[in-house]
Amino acid sequence: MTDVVSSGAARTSAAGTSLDHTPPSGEVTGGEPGQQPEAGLWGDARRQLIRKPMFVIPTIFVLIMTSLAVVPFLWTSKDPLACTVSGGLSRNPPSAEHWFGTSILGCDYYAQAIYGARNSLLIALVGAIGVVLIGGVIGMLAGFFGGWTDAILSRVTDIFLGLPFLLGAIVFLTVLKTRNPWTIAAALIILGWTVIARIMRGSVIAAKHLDYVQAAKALGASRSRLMFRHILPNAVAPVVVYATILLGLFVSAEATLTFLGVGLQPPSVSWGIMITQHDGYYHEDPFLLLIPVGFVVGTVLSFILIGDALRDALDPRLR
Amino acid sequence: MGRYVIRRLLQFVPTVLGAMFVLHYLTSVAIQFTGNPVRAIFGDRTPPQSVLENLTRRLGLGDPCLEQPFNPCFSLFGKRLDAIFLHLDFGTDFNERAVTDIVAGALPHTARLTLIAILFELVVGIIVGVLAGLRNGGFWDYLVKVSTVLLIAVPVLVLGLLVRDFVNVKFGNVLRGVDGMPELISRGFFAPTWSSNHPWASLLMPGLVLGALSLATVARLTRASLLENVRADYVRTARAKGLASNRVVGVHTLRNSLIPVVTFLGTDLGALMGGAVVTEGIFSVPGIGRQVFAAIFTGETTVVIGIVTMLVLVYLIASLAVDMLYAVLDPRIRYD
Amino acid sequence: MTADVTLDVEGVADPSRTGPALEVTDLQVEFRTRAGLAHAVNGVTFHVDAGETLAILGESGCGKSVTAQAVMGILDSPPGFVTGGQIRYRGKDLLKMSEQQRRAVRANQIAMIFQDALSALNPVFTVGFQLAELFRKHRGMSRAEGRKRAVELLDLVRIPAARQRVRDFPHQFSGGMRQRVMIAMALALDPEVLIADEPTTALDVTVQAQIMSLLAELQRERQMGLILITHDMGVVADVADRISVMYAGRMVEQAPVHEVYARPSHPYTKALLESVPRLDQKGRQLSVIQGLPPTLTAIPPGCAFNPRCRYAREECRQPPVPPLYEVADRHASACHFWQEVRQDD
Amino acid sequence: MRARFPVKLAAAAAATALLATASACASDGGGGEEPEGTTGGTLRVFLSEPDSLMPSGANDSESNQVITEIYRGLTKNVIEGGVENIIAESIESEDNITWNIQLKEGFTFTNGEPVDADSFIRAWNYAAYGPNAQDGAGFFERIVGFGEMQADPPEAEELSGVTKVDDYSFTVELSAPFVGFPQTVAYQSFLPLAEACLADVDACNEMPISNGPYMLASAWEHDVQVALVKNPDYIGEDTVFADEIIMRIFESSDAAYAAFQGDELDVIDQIPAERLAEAEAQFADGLFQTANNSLTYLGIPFYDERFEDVRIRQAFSLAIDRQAIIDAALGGTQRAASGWVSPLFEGQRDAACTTCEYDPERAAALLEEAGGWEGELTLTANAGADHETWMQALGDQLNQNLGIEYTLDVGQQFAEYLATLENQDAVGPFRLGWGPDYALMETYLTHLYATDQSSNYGFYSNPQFDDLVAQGDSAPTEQEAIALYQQAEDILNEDMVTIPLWWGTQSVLYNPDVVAELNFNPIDYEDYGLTTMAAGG
Repeated sequence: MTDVVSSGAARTSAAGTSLDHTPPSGEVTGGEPGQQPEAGLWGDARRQLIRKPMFVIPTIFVLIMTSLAVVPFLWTSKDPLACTVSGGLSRNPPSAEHWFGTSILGCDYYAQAIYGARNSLLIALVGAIGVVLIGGVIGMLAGFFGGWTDAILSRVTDIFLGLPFLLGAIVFLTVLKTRNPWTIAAALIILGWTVIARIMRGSVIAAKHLDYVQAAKALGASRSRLMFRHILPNAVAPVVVYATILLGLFVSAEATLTFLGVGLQPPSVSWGIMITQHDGYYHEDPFLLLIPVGFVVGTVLSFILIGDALRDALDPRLR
Repeated sequence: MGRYVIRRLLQFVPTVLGAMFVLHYLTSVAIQFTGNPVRAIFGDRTPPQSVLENLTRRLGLGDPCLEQPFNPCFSLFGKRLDAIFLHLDFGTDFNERAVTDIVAGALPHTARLTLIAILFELVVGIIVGVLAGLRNGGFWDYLVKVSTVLLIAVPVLVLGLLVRDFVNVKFGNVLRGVDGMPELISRGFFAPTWSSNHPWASLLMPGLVLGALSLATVARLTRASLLENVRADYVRTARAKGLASNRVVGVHTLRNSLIPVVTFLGTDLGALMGGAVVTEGIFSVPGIGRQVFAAIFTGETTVVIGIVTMLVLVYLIASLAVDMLYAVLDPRIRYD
Repeated sequence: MTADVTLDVEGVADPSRTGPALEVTDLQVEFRTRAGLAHAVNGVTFHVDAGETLAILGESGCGKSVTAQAVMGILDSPPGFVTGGQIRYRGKDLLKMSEQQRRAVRANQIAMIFQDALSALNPVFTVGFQLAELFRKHRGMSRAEGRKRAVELLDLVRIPAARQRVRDFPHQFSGGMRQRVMIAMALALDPEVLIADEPTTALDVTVQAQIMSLLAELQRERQMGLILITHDMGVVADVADRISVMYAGRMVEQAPVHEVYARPSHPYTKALLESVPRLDQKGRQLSVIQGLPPTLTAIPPGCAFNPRCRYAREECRQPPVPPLYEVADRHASACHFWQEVRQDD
Repeated sequence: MRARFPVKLAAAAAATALLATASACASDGGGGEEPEGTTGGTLRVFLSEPDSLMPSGANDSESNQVITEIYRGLTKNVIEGGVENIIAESIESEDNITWNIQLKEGFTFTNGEPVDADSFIRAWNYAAYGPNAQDGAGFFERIVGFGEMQADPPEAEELSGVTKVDDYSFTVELSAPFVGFPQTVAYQSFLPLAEACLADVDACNEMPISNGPYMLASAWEHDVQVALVKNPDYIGEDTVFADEIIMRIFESSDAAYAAFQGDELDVIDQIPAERLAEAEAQFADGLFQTANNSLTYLGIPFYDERFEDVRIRQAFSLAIDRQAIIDAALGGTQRAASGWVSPLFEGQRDAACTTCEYDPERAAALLEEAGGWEGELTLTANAGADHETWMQALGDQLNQNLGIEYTLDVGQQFAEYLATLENQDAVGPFRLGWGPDYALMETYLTHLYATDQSSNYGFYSNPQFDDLVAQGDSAPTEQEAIALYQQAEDILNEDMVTIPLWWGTQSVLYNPDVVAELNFNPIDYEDYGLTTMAAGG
């Protein structure tokens, strides 16, 4: 009894049903499996993504926001902190002079929105990177070594997962004396790494049992080689997707923490501070609330859409 | 199954103790660096030293380790564990109200709020998710996708304020002006803030706001997992069996698609209870969120440790319950 | 087989079960995907009579399963669309029916067995529920009646302790038992045509034989038309009456089973046969078919097999596609050079 | 939020005109003008969660609002300023040291116990006793024997300066002369307590055994409400109006304002500053505005030598455009301060401060004369009380007018903040506020500026000031005392001891269908019992 398809790449029967009616689009299985399985995956994803408006538009938006954060002076020549309440400059409506009007303290609201991007995005970025590094390492170790390492790390993960995010972050931030983007990011990292750790652990355990990893192991690959060359590349896609969404959620978290009084403090400039200082005025001057909320919502929305698109592109099951 | 549950319950012990220690340490460090929080009770007026000292001691913050930066205060932690586990004494807040009383007073409100939020996110989230999943790529799908992402993106404080001021106050006032409008609606469902006259009805709007974020997640999860399952072989089998399409979706696809939703709910329960701070504040719901929130700032460590530990426990029990439910939903999973 | 044979008596007695039960004419199916338009089925024609077994043979991706799904009306749509041809059951074109009418045909008149019973059975319901569901929804029976029928069906496919096992979930059965459940499900409403899509591929060799003989036996008893979709030449030889060989969405050869083995008239069929190890030719090297089957988005012009064909000439690389030549009685081949193929041995 | 600086301080009228229109004096019953409005009905008012309903157990304004209605003491603060006797028949002294107190008979607690000399003495001893750690203990420090009760271990359990004469009279001996004693005893720490209350303090806190015109209808529902009904056995002559006062507890004034808009409250005495303009427009016929007695000031760390030169301090004060900050960042809810005593107090003068007017040129000139400013300036305020925004505006002005670069330190919670100030760790001007304890202008002076006083966070010391205040305390009459206190205030001006920023104003919204007239006094804020009800309301 022999499979008539004796030449070419063997397709596993598990995938048979889906491959049966989905025409193969570019051969991804060639070459040495396990060496660079994701090169095809990522390359494929990229080709697919650049054609999707739900990916391209948010990406452009995020790039613009990033440029606000990196080179705000290209966007405005005004100083966001040159404020005065004297002379009726408080809460002016948008005008040619002040595109977004002025804040309650008479600051140029446009300049504040531009410069506010830096702190908001910095917190999100540092937070997300930290979460990926810490959560990634812990999840990787727990998944890879298993046994006692896993038991202990999983309990530690449970502890931090059980702490309510917002309350935990508030406790942590009240302990810290200084409030700057770094400490706020630290709070987000300490409370946020657990989910990544779980995702990573799950992916690593799944990858550990993949045939080619077993094969590499049988061929005597070293632990570190197994981990970094064979397992990590497989586990990285879901982490990237989640981290992208986290970027968005962290932008939102900055606003919430600042609103609750444990975030950034004036005279720093951030979207969260803008919202906090003006949330009570939205009946009289809605633009004071809507402008910073618009920036936050736009950014969060963009990151989530990018994350969604990445997931669709990277998940072979959904192709 | 029994052994599995016992093993999981045993695992709770290190987790709960660990969480308590983290909280104990953080709050101790806070006191070590910021000074005796009891002092703030007296406001601008400096109290007689003896009064301050006596009160500090009575509130359990007299341990000298609280004056040594980074001292982990193990003996104080021991005393706290002893009081809590051997004498069921969770301490008091600065007004010397027992933490157990505070929880007993506040928890029912938060529990109701959470229940409403969960029901809302479940019912609406799943319906919307199914709708979007079945119309994959269509108008409804995009509408659901964009609106759920929007719900996630709008900070809850903004959403809460808008709902309160426009729906509950403005629209509610219109209803309150209508003759013959039942109070349950005009002063219950549309009460401007939580009202003790309608303890359930006036939690509806706060519950919807609280559930909105998770609603979006439930809808997205349902949609994604439905899309995944709709292509499953057994769904094709169901169609080959000549079953009507709503039975194919409602029975054969949905049951499987709910598994990730259930998993999410487990983690969400704890998050909702702990995340209700903002919602409870906006709608003045006397729940535990605002108790902890106030306690953090005033340095009422016993309240923080007591309530947050309880939330951790709720989270753990919920995740255990979810795992059991998981086994019910997916017979392939067996715990032993 | 139990004595309680209420299930099949009516089937056997049905005088209408003669002549072609199912006729598929010039069926065309395409997939509209991001990678482009894929022509999965390009004018497939076949028929199956009551009590007859037709084997559709071909490699993975040649369109066999798509054809089966198109007949059942369970193509995932989008991306799959039937763009032409007719599927006639007892003369009525299924493609012209409403979805509701077609639903009534499924399981009642035409049923299907899937390759991987583990994934084809819903993991979260008991097999009893999944069997009883058919009786409840198509016959309006109560849960209890449905359950009783389910037990009878499990008995019919010789699952031991059927009364207990109806309460089990699919994953609690062995592979062979699971496939028996699958067969029971297909036979439940006593269909006239049964499509079996690679019913034994996922099974151990010993189990494969049991399942095939069970299937053959039930088919004989009930005078069903059986369409056996497979890539396994070995299975075909034992049970099939006729064979249709498919390649890249087309029929390339159709003939009674002995004809095919004796005188394959298409280079592809011939290559397939040569790749099967045979006891009588022990020691001879097995030949393999060079190259890969074509991508359905880019089927080569002319004969689709030409890049892999040792008989291929310039003519084969140009349109039109070779028609089915009548090479003998009830034997057709879509090769310009069928004579050469038949002579060459 | 507990124990913050009481923002909801007393309210009465800033100007006499306001006083006349906005307040109805209900206390003198029969004679003169009948108060507008009627009695009866239910009044639903805003409350934040009180710390305690034990009179000496709290010093927050929320607790005071409830306690004011359910307890009555020797004297009571009244709208016009000053106090009137309630349970005291008389409080008299020859030398301002020994005070003889005669009580009226017939007052009872809600459990039937009589309100007699013992009920006061037991309450005061309880409050002052160190190990009881009562929030209000500090108010007894002027009484002989207080120190002994604070020693560790305590040397006495009772105030040796308080002596019972008979069932309805007792004497109090002070450690130094103090003319303001009758005003002081209006404070809640001096209220009498029933024996049964002290037998079970926790129960008495949840369901007080009180002696006032109102009592709790049911036990305190924490975070939900305190429901008051009229006490049928109350015999005092001070009339109260509403039959029922429901004090609904809200977490924030923002939420309470929503409830008011949605007709869930009849009175709200705290309107979020940001919503004030909107409220003024929407509820014009139910808005009551008046000055209140809070004073917000910028403290000067006298231990920081950069502030040694008085011209620097004056320059800072002159560089601040108080009105602009109030309008922009505080929703117009404050009134620019021009002195150290609230306008509602007898003896206050509008121009007590001569360098509180905005004058950037003079500010810059003074700074230059004093040698300019070097380095960065840190402005400090406590966290969590919305001080960040206006502090930023203030910093902007110093920057603009004096060219001083500033940073804000607004991250410390109140306890830590006070510790910083007490430990002389402040590195620049710091925000503080003050509210009066009793109806005498001295309440703004001694505690804040006298040498080594507990709330003298700037560590200012001027013997001349100390002396003038002491002279005032022992003056034979209140009028003479006030003249001396005013001289003391002039010293503060010369030394520019702190930078007064603004006096509070109170904006109260009420539903005119329910409420006829509100009633405020400078110390106890809104006295809801004295709020008259609209006919048919």
